[in-house]
Amino acid sequence: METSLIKEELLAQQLQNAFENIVTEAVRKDTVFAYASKEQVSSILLYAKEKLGYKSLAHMSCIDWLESDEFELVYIIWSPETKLNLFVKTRIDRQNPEMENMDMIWRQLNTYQREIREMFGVEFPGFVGEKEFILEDWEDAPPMRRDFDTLEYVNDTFFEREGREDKQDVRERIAKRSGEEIPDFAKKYSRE
Amino acid sequence: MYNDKNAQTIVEYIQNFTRKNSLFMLAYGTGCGAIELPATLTSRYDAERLGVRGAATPRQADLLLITGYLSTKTLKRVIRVYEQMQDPKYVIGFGSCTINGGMYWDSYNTIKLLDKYIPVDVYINGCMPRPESVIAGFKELQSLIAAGKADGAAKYKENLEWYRENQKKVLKNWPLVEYNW
Amino acid sequence: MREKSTTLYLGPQHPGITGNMMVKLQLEGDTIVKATTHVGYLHRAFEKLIERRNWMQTTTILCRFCVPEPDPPEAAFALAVEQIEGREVPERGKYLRSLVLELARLQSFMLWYAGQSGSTGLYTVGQWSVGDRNYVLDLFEELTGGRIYHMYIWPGGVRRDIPEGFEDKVLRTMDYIEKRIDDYDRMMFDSAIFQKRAQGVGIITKEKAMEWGVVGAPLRGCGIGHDVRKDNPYDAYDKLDFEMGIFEGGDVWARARVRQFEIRQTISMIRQLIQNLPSGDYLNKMPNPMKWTIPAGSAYGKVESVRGEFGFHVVSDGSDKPRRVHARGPAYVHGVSLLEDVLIGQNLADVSFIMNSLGVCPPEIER
Amino acid sequence: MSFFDLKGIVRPLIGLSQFGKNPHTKRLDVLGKDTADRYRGFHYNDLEACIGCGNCSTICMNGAIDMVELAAEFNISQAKGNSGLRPRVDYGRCCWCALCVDVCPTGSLNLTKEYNYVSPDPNTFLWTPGVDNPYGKDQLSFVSTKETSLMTFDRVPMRELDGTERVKSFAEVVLGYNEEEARAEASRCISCGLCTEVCPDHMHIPEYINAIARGNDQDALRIIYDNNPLPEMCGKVCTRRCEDVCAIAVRGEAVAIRWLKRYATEQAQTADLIQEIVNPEIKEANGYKVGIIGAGPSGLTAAYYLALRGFDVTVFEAKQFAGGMTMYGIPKYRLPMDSLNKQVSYLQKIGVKIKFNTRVGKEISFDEIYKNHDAVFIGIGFEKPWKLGIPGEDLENAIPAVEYLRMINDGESYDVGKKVVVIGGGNVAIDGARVAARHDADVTILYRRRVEDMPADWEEIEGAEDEHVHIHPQAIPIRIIADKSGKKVKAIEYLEAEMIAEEGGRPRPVPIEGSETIMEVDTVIGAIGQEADYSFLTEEYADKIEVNRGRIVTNAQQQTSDAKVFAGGDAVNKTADAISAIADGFRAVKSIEAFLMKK
Repeated sequence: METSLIKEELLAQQLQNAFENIVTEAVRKDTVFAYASKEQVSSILLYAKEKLGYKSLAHMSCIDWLESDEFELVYIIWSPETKLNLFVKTRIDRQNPEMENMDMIWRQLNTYQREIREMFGVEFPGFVGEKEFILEDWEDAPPMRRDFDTLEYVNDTFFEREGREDKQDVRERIAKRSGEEIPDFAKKYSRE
Repeated sequence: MYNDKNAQTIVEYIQNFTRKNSLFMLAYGTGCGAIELPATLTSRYDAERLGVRGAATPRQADLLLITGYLSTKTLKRVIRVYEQMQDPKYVIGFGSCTINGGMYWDSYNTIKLLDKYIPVDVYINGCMPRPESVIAGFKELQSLIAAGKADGAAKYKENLEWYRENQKKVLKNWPLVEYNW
Repeated sequence: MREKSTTLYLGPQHPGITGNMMVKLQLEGDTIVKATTHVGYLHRAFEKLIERRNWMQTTTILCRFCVPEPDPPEAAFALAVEQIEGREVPERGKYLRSLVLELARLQSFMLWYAGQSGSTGLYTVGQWSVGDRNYVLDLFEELTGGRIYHMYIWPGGVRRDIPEGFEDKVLRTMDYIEKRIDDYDRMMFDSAIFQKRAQGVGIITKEKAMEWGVVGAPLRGCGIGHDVRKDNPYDAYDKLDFEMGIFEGGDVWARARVRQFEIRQTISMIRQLIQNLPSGDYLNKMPNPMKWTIPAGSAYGKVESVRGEFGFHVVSDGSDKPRRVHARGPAYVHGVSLLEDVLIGQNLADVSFIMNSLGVCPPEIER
Repeated sequence: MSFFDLKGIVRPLIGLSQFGKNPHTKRLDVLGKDTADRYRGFHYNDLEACIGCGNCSTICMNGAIDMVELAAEFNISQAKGNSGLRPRVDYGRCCWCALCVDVCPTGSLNLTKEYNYVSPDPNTFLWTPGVDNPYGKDQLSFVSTKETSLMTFDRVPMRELDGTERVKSFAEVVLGYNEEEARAEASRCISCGLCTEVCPDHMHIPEYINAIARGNDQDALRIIYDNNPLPEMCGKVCTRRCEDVCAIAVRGEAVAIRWLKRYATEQAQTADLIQEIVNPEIKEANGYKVGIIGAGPSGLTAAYYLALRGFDVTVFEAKQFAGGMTMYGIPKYRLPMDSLNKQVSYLQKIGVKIKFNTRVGKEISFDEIYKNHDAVFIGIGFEKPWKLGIPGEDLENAIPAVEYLRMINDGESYDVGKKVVVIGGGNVAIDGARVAARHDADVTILYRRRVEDMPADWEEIEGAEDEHVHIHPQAIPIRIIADKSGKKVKAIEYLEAEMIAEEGGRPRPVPIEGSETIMEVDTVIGAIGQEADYSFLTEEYADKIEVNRGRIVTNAQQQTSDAKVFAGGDAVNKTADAISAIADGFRAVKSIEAFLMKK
């Protein structure tokens, strides 16, 4: 497997040479990761687009890492020549999420940024685009954030059909029938 | 027959007979079940032989198909469309999603129980319902109409307050227009 | 004299619109000067729901991403998971996957025939092609147990082996459909109405295409030959003999020609797949689905759907549930910013015609 | 293109070619009756084959499947290993993905071809498969097979020493799972919990297996110690009735619950480590004293949990080591001595006092224990072997198996000679045979019934066969023949038997007349059962504590007819395995606590 990653290693090296303080990794066939700081992303994307031929933006994604209080933004770009996917990843502060507006590099980023702004609450200063994209009259927290509990919202807002209240839990029933007492610390390993 | 309290008068009978045999359904694909509608209406299943065919605008339509889940954003439009439709009007709910939320039961953006927001005359089982099921649904609706039991629209008018209350629970910031049907 | 400008809302309830979405048009006469798309009528929050589903359960919700063609999402997700996990797919599994993907492409092409011709008023083609599409759906029913939602492609292979006598049925159906396509073409492509409506309408220039991220048939209709099946071959596509349809012009006509060419390629591919179907396992089985964890990592799995590149960005944090599954459908690119741009200067009557040719599929945009 | 395009106008007329052809439109009366053989329609559940494990309910991402109790008329089995619940499907939720079918361990849940249902009433979409559509049985389409199931029906094989290698020493035969194997095996479990009811001790099996599957071995150990203080012993020699009712075992091999427990316990190699990992909460001393007779599984269990609850516990053990039958009755290739001693020394660390070499009735009187303690627990076990009841069994080389095993385990030597016969079919008999095989003897087991009737574990029987032990089923020994000196065994005579089926009972061996056979042997080892020795109970107590048919009579809380005296283990229950003894001990702890704290 390792021997076949020549193209990928080359791209990783090229980026490494062009930028300081970035970490690159040839992960697997057709895939290269570049971890950069928030400020570097636009110059890396421009460099890859203009100099290395990564002309096509495949994807932009946002991941909520609630545990470390960060959002991870991932730009996936693709080159028609080398046919590699380059992932440019950066992490931004979750409390005050802001990212550079880049819809002048690729027009489609406009759509992605609109969605991420709405779903995660990440702001893109200087970005023009209608505020409402998918949702309408949404007053709650941005729904794709991990601390937004969709089930709780559903229970508060919508109805559920009656007639299913007599359901039972198999494990509880067995424990009750046999007199087993499951200690509290073990319950997290019980079936959901 | 004439002693039966539920028996229809001749006029009602003729009315229902004509209504059931020309159901114009509104071309509004509200959800994924709409993908089986082309198949239902075209040559293999040919729902048109039951008198079911498309209508372009709400005011010409008798039948509103809620083809699966309804997001809250669409619900707003559906209510509007439904209220614009002229009597007699009927609603068919497609698939699991309209009955108890279906596979989007825990989604923050779809309603779960359709009958809390607009009256539904027939539910079709499936996710999504096959054309055969859809045709079975049409037939069921026709028999309900013939028996004079498809009275969803009347129910809606009677219980408008209750429906409005439920609708307002999910639809914020929307001045609900009163139509003079 | 300057005509007064009108604002027109096209959709969400409109017989011509491709699904449940809305385009707000600024018109001068019947020429569009500004178009704004409004989506979100079909937002079901898949990506939120997947946070609550484990890996196995995720595979069954995915096909609902895009209704006209439910298999590419399954395949793209499976590819991404396989990349993270390093799971190998048996050869037969790869072939069966490609077979399903091509059959899905075929039925989607037939639906496109109906939509594209229907929006010019040629309803007969729609009656034929949607009626005949049922024969492909019958094949699906036999293979996967469902007409529309198959839930057939799993990480590691496919769910069930093909039933007895299935190969023959596929070949017979292909013979029939191949014959019928010629009829559709005579009806549609030879029709003066269609030709006049399609030529020079909805032009995307070559330069713009790459810049705006156009994919699939619209890209190949601009004379640029990219296809995920050729560029980054997945499943069994590196062993198949097929060609991309590349046509110049960038208008609706060119895009229609691409599809006209590729539906025949698809039929030939299905024949090749059936003829070369290897024996052996069809699934590299995952462990107990309730305890199936995927090592931490991320991947972008992409396949070529009928409308273009369909990708999934899958992130795992090592637990039994995906951290993030983010879909990128071709309509996401075509249906929002590109559509707004292409519609400028077009006729009001051509809106649904252009939307059909771009393959705008709202459920895929808002998920 | 010219304005007048003739071709463009004429070609579409091709549509007329379809004129007069037979349409492919389906007639309304046949509509919906020709679905494919694999169609995913409504569910059908075979109510009898279903064990109510609830796996379908767990996998359903739509929360469509509830486990519910059905009406009495359906006669749903409430036996152990069957939850008595059956799935009910909400078709207002179902998406027909059929994952429930693919994870059903028994294969009772399948989908049918039926899919058509329309109704004006949304409350009628709640169906109990198999009840609401009994006709579904004949319309099965998307079915669960072993091949397509997502369950793993094959167990991760346990690595063992080779048969010829084994007989050379007393090294442990089973090598244990390594981490990778344990994770793979643990992940086969579906966490239904049906097994916990069958376990006499109701161990929290799904929880600790799940902990192992998730890589938290230490949590697993903590969960195990919640109600079993001798898990390492159980992990090696438990009779594991849990595996008999495992949901996976209906169609495949049960999850190796015992080996997984063993794996978890291997994470703590010393007593100190056990204490560090388990880190139990020890309550403040409450001043009550409890005396425990016999340091077998039941006694040690009672001692451990009483100590944790703040009681002052003293255990009186007649022998040099603790463990009772598990120490002296189980050969070391199954349960190494270090393993038991490690567990016992952990108990001692917690505060259990054990007085070794103190036989009650000899070194200390029962009266003294009774008077000096607030409560007494008797866990003396069965150490006196039953007699074979055939002539010649008092000869020098005729020895009971428990006695033989005790001598070997104690390090004494006993020469069995070249040819050995073991009488009996239980685990003790197999143990005796396999130990003798390790002393280079040619061993034959004589058993009255068939091999499949043997009460011993099948793994043990297979193990014995691997070690070239001959098993002679349907053989009834009638006498042991002495040699010329009249002291030693020379041969054994037995009758062949045939199995006669009896009405309502299991087949009974009936000797075949004239089939007497004589086999020359050097040693006869008898292993047909043991009994308790109650000689320590003086008359005064023998009256108070009721003994019936060799067993102490207790109530469900292990209390004897003397309120202050509790009992457990082999001397009380008939199942005669270590885990039942542990369960008795655990139950006794609760009732001793209730009894004393109430005062």
